[in-house]
Amino acid sequence: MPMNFETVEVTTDLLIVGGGMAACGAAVEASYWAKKHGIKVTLVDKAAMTRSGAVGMGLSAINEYIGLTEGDNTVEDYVKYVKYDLMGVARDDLVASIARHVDSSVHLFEKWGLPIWRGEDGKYVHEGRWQLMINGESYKVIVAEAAKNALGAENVYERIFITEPLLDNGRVAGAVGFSVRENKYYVFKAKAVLAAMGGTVGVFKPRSTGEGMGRSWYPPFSTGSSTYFTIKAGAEMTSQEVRFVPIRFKDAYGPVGAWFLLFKSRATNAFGENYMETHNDVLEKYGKYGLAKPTPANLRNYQTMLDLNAGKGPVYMRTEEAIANLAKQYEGDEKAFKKKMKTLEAEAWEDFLDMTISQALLWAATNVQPEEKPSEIGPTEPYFIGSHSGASGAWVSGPEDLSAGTDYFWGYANMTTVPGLFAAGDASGASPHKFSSGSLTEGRIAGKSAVKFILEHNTQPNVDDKLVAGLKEEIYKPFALFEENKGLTTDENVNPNYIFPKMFMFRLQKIMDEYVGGVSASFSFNQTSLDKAMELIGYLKEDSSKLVARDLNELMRVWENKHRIWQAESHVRAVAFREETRWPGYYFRTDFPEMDEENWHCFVNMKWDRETGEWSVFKRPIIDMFGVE
Amino acid sequence: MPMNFETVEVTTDLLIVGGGMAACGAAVEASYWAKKHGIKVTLVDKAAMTRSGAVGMGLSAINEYIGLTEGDNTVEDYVKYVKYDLMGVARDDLVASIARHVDSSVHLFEKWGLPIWRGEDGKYVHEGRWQLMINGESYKVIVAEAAKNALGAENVYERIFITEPLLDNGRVAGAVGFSVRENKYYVFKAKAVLAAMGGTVGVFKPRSTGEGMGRSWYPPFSTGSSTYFTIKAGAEMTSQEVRFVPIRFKDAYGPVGAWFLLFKSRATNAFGENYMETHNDVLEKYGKYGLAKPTPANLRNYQTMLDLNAGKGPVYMRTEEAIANLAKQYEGDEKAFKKKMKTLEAEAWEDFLDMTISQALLWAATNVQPEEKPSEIGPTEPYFIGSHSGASGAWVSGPEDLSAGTDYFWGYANMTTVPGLFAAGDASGASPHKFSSGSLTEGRIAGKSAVKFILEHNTQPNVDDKLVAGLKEEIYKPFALFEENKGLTTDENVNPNYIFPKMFMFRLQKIMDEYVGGVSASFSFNQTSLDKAMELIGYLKEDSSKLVARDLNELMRVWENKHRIWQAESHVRAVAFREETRWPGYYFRTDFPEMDEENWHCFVNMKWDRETGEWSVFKRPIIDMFGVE
Amino acid sequence: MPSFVYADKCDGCKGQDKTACMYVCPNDLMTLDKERMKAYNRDPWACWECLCCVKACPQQAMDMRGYADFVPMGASCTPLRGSDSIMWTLKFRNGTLKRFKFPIRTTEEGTAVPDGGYAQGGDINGVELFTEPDSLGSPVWSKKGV
Amino acid sequence: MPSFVYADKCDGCKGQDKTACMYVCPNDLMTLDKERMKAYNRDPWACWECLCCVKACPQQAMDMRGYADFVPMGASCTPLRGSDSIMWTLKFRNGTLKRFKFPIRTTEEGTAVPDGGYAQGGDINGVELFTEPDSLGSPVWSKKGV
Ligand SMILES: Cc1cc2c(cc1C)N(S(=O)(=O)O)[C@@H]1C(=O)NC(=O)N=C1N2C[C@H](O)[C@H](O)[C@H](O)COP(=O)(O)OP(=O)(O)OC[C@H]1O[C@@H](n2cnc3c(N)ncnc32)[C@H](O)[C@@H]1O
Ligand SMILES: Cc1cc2c(cc1C)N(S(=O)(=O)O)[C@@H]1C(=O)NC(=O)N=C1N2C[C@H](O)[C@H](O)[C@H](O)COP(=O)(O)OP(=O)(O)OC[C@H]1O[C@@H](n2cnc3c(N)ncnc32)[C@H](O)[C@@H]1O
Ligand SMILES: Nc1ncnc2c1ncn2[C@@H]1O[C@H](COP(=O)(O)O)[C@@H](O)[C@H]1O
Ligand SMILES: Nc1ncnc2c1ncn2[C@@H]1O[C@H](COP(=O)(O)O)[C@@H](O)[C@H]1O
Ligand SMILES: Nc1ncnc2c1ncn2[C@@H]1O[C@H](COP(=O)(O)O)[C@@H](O)[C@H]1O
Ligand code: SF4
Ligand code: SF4
Ligand code: SF4
Ligand code: SF4
Ligand code: NA
Repeated sequence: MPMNFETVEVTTDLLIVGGGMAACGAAVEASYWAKKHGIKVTLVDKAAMTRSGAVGMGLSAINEYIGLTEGDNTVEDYVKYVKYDLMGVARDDLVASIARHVDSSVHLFEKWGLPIWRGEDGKYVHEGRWQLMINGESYKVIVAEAAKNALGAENVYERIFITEPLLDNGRVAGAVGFSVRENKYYVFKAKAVLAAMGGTVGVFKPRSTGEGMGRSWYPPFSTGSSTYFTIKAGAEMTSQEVRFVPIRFKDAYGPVGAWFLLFKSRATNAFGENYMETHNDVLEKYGKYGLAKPTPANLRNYQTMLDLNAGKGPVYMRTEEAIANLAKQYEGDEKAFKKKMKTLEAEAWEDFLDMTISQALLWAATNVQPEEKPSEIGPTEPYFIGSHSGASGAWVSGPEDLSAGTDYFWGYANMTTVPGLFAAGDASGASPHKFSSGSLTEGRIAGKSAVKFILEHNTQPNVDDKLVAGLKEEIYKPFALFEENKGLTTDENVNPNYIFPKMFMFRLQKIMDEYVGGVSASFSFNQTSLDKAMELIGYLKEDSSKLVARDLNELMRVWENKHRIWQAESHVRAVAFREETRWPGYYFRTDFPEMDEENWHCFVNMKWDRETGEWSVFKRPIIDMFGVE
Repeated sequence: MPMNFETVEVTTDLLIVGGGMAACGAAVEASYWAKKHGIKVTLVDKAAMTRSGAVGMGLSAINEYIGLTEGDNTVEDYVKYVKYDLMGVARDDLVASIARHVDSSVHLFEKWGLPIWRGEDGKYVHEGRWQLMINGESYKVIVAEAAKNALGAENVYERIFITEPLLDNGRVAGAVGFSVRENKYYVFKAKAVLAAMGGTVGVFKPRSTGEGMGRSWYPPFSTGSSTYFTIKAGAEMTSQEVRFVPIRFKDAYGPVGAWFLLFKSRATNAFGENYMETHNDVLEKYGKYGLAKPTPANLRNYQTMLDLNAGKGPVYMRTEEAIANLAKQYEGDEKAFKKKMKTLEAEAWEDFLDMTISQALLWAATNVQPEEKPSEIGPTEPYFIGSHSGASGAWVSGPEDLSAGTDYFWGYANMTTVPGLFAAGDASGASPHKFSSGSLTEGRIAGKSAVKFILEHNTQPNVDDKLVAGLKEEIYKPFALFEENKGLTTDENVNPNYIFPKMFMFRLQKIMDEYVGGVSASFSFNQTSLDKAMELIGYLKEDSSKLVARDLNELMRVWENKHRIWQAESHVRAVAFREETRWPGYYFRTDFPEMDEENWHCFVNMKWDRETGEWSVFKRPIIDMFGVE
Repeated sequence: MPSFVYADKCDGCKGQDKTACMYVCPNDLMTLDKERMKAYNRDPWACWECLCCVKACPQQAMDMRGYADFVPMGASCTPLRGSDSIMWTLKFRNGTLKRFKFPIRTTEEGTAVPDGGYAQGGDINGVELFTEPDSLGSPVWSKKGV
Repeated sequence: MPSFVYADKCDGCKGQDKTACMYVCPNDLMTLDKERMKAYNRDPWACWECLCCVKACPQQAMDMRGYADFVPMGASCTPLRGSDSIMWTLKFRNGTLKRFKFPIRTTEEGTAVPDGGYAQGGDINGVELFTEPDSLGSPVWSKKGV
């Protein structure tokens, strides 16, 4: 590696970090208000927006649509669904804030060109109560196109990996990062920044060991930058204990939603039993949450895990039965029956081909035709994702009309506790079940709100040049360390003076897997194992100063890991603090195996102090805002 | 790779395949009888005998010593210990056959130069009832030296990987293999062959994911050649269901025997409880086996696993407590106390440094001093090893004086059911707890017996030249396949037309782990999961024809995997056949969770038919031979 | 899958600055070997198999082969992406062939208008987003009594 | 662990046909790069860390570093093997140093005599192994009544 790196400075008003769903929503929305008020919006993405982030492969459903105009549901219905799904722990204001706008975004998608299924009655085809079926192969292409058209190409910086926030006296001042394609160090100076860098994958050991490690459910390129960026800026975080463990088709992690909801499939264990029936009794322990319909996602997992832990696996999605049931009504009319079967077959395959292509290949490679035989499902490894059925992320202000006068409001919707720093999508916490549509919508809310903040704080923050120079050195240190040490041994792969990011990641994943309730620990842990995890994470953090890289791509892997480990640490601190088991199926604290509504019906929040480097972990109240209890 | 390979033919009388403990015993013993009777003995090892096999790193204890002359124990005592440890399933004749000679071998070790600890009374220092402490860093160096001195250097072929047995009308006729250093194909023609290629590692997914995969408890170079060689020769196999799962210090797999037996340490869980006490009640379910002292190894595991599965881990070896207890008697006398502490410290570290160096490094890397704090222990992944506390291997004849007149005798001690093919050490089954000393001793028994066979069948078997040529082509096919296909894609690592042995191994390990009760399945399975395993192993076996290699080392990895998969398949067939759970702690059949003494107090044996390629699996009776019931 | 590149078909996107596959990969894996003018996936272990690269390749020079560590060999699943639809060809291990065609967009490439044609307006201090209430079809919900 | 080779210390065993490390590795990992005349471990993922290679190296050119995927950095554990004893130097992560010396054999290298000096004899059809009963110190046990 050549060792000289040009410094490129970009000064803007609003900096959007990330180019995924939330970022695109922010770009579309903020560009409008910015133009109106003479403000500059810049977006920076580590990848190419057209396919970056979790929706890059496509999706086969839009999972948040309320149907307000259609009169199908109310905002309160959605708040109730979400809060109950999270066992009572969600922010009414944030969930409502997104829900009241999300249909508007979905309608925009359709105008932009996204094919949303419509029935013969002209209405959207629902997968489930809140879910719409789409032909979503190009979902992200279309959304990114609208965002770029709004921003103007000159305001988009791609292939720049943002490493660190810049601050001025507690107010956000921008961000720094490096190009993964050129020898260029980027310094973005801004009056407000939106963190929208997605969720965190790869904290826990995956189920696969070899090449297939890339086949995570959520993308391997969601590497914790949102978490790192907001924590390091000094923002208060919430729900870092709420990891998400989806049930998926085994190995290739194809989605199950369409099978359960659209195809009305059952799942049965090795003994033919339906665990949702045989373990119906355990739901009662969880009071109103356990009795909610649909059963909260973690409790559905719990029911599966009870079977798996008892050695009653494999658990199968009964695709053959479901398809037979759906086609039954056409029996007798052979032509209609055949046609229906053809349609169902195409729908089943498209569900995978639109969003988990590997699952389609795995079916073909094992000669599976879903109408002929069932396929195995099971829990994946844990993920951190504030937008789906997890809830980890930054603690953000609610909108004024909903939250003013409560502890949930401090001036700007979706602003973190750091002035000028906003968060949306996976990056913001306590407002789960946003999915693609909600994330984009939350980006819009944050984008508009950030413009308002800028108008009301229209000065360019100061950025210390020496600090900026120090960060540059820090960024490229892994190159220098490699060059200094590589000659010591005859093979650069084994050297006592440095560690490669791949091995570093394995080390983190093993710690988390074994001591913090990953797959091999059956998602269980206790205080003793958490203490051990903290000891080992401590060593690992120290050793992160010995990470090395040989090219820009590997340098990105270094920084991904430096980010990822903060998600790991904050998770450990949060689960250690919450002395109960509220989300069995996501994790089990064996030393506090019961839900404790009296003491723990609250948020667990935390903060890392920029001055002292100390963490604090504390409770925040759950406020019932709209009579949804 | 150049594509021409010289064929080297070696004609001998007795061919010893392997150079480990059993092979060295055979070499020493057979050489004597061979010289006496004008017979030629040849040994072939894939590695260099001085450090090859499981004892290459060294050992810190000899685990089978009876103390016959000392009058400490009787042969019957050992038979009882072993049979009860295996829940009633072991061959009295084989265990006795080894036990009656093993002290003689240990005495030879001492003469050869192995430092065996002696107390102030001049007697051996016992780790436990059957175990002797040694300074065993050079154990294998010394044993191999004696073996080579017996054989003569000209009769030793090193760095030749044996792939396949040769047969003549059902009688063994030799073996073929390839040099891993030169472009040479070897054809060994022999009148009798001893299979002594050790056990099988790498069938199940290891606990570690990255670089640390090499850190298996048993060596990664024990790759199932014994199993493959004997099955492919048509030999009847036994106890292929009896895998071994040792409890070891976590991650680096340091031994626990010295801690439990010599240092009299306890192990406690995260809540300070001693699982051997709190789960004492479960032993009663296993009748006389459960009540035996010491508790059978699998039941000790079971007790640990009950805690681990209940989320009560980590489990700790209380080294600090054990050392304090041992030093206590010197309290008051500071000098004596300090000296004792120093000795105990050195003994503790030597235990690792002699046989699991990585564990010593791991202690240093985590600042562990055993006198200061406890260290974590836990079950490893499953292994196949007929010489330790597992029992899988070939079904061999007992010695005439013990077994004649029973189903356990067919003419030659340690001969398999294939005329002229002998097995010893890990390669022979149903005679566990041989360990290093017993394996060497069994090699001696087999070596002598093979010479007797040769004298009584002193004709050179015929070997079909066309078959030998075909095997050569088969051996090197992975090179040809690679050359033909590598140009198809721009990166040789991803090509649809072939598979590398590393990925092949991962694929096997994942199947076994998930469906046949590896670590992530908590050692549990049932018929449904076994059926799935067989389906996937079937695909994998078909795909083995697409294995490729780029150099001789990788070609060895190809063949290791072609061997390993037969161990996997025979295990699946055996556990599927035995419809009970006899060894909880090694594995759990959740569809037959209880021990069923009435129907399953028997051996499960199996055979692969060379003509038809069909497997048969069947029962063999357990005979009480010496009144040890 | 990971993705791979057929050596004979890849033309390195004719030596352009950015190749199509490199341009698009969300995990920065596709790399151009400038000497051979051929692209390759530099880290198959990190590949999500999103096939963004395969779909983007103008030469149809790319495909995927199932993760070697758990996908049995011999099957394939190949996309051919057009401007308004995508065609999939699936080959099963046992030889069965299937083809599927799905729509991917209803508008012309490049024409996504941010406001979607909805009426723009609103106030930076209000709750409406810029296309609301038009894009919503109803007024924006708020707390009862606000 | 895995083992590694210090570039400045390895002399490729002076270009001999077999280097000491290559000769000894039970897993066939140590390899000589003939161009540089330096050895290396060709597959650290398959290394058992038995240190047979490290102990055998005449130049003390080898050492091990803990498996990067689970051993914290900064510690070392280095053997120095002589003809009758081995010395271990342990460096802890926190800097603590420990040294241990253990005997490894009581005879001179090369002198292990197969019969160990015990009386040889016996019959190919009998149960005694060639050094028995002398090496056993008592008659060979058999079934009662045989
Ligand atoms: C992967 C995946 C996701 C989903 C689903 C299945 C699968 C297989 N399902 S189903 O399960 O229900 O099947 C959903 C579904 O069907 N329907 C739905 O609406 N949503 C689903 N999601 C969830 C949504 O995708 C998700 O909620 C949103 O995408 C979240 O949006 P956002 O928070 O913006 O994250 P992003 O991943 O889209 O974007 C992140 C961006 O950040 C960039 N980035 C990251 N780090 C950066 C750094 N350091 N510097 C610079 N840029 C840096 C990324 O490049 C990207 O642009
Ligand atoms: C690895 C290990 C082993 C033990 C222990 C701890 C550890 C960490 N413990 S503790 O757990 O209790 O701590 C023991 C202990 O302390 N005390 C004891 O007496 N025994 C212990 N063992 C068990 C003994 O080592 C074991 O019982 C014997 O070694 C078994 O002898 P044998 O069956 O001969 O196997 P081998 O591994 O020694 O030799 C195999 C040989 O075959 C060669 N080979 C393999 N495949 C080949 C092929 N295809 N072609 C040609 N050659 C081909 C090998 O190179 C080797 O020469
Ligand atoms: N069994 C189920 N019951 C109710 N909702 C479900 C079920 N499975 C999935 N979903 C929902 O369907 C959508 C897609 O599911 P998934 O494919 O699991 O991400 C999400 O909104 C899930 O919450
Ligand atoms: N993940 C973390 N959690 C808490 N403190 C940290 C973390 N990483 C670094 N620190 C502290 O932050 C300060 C700066 O650390 P670093 O950025 O790693 O140089 C030091 O006081 C570290 O101890
Ligand atoms: N807790 C125990 N009780 C009795 N014997 C044991 C125990 N642990 C190990 N051993 C025996 O000690 C020897 C070495 O043990 P290990 O280190 O577990 O291989 C073997 O003979 C084991 O069977
Ligand atoms: S897009 Fe296709 S043609 Fe272009 S460089 Fe990539 S593989 Fe080659
Ligand atoms: S399949 Fe996706 S992740 Fe893999 S190389 Fe192609 S674009 Fe990148
Ligand atoms: S034994 Fe030592 S000096 Fe010889 S080649 Fe190996 S590392 Fe180099
Ligand atoms: S430590 Fe052992 S396995 Fe590893 S390279 Fe050295 S001799 Fe080979
Ligand atoms: Na793993």
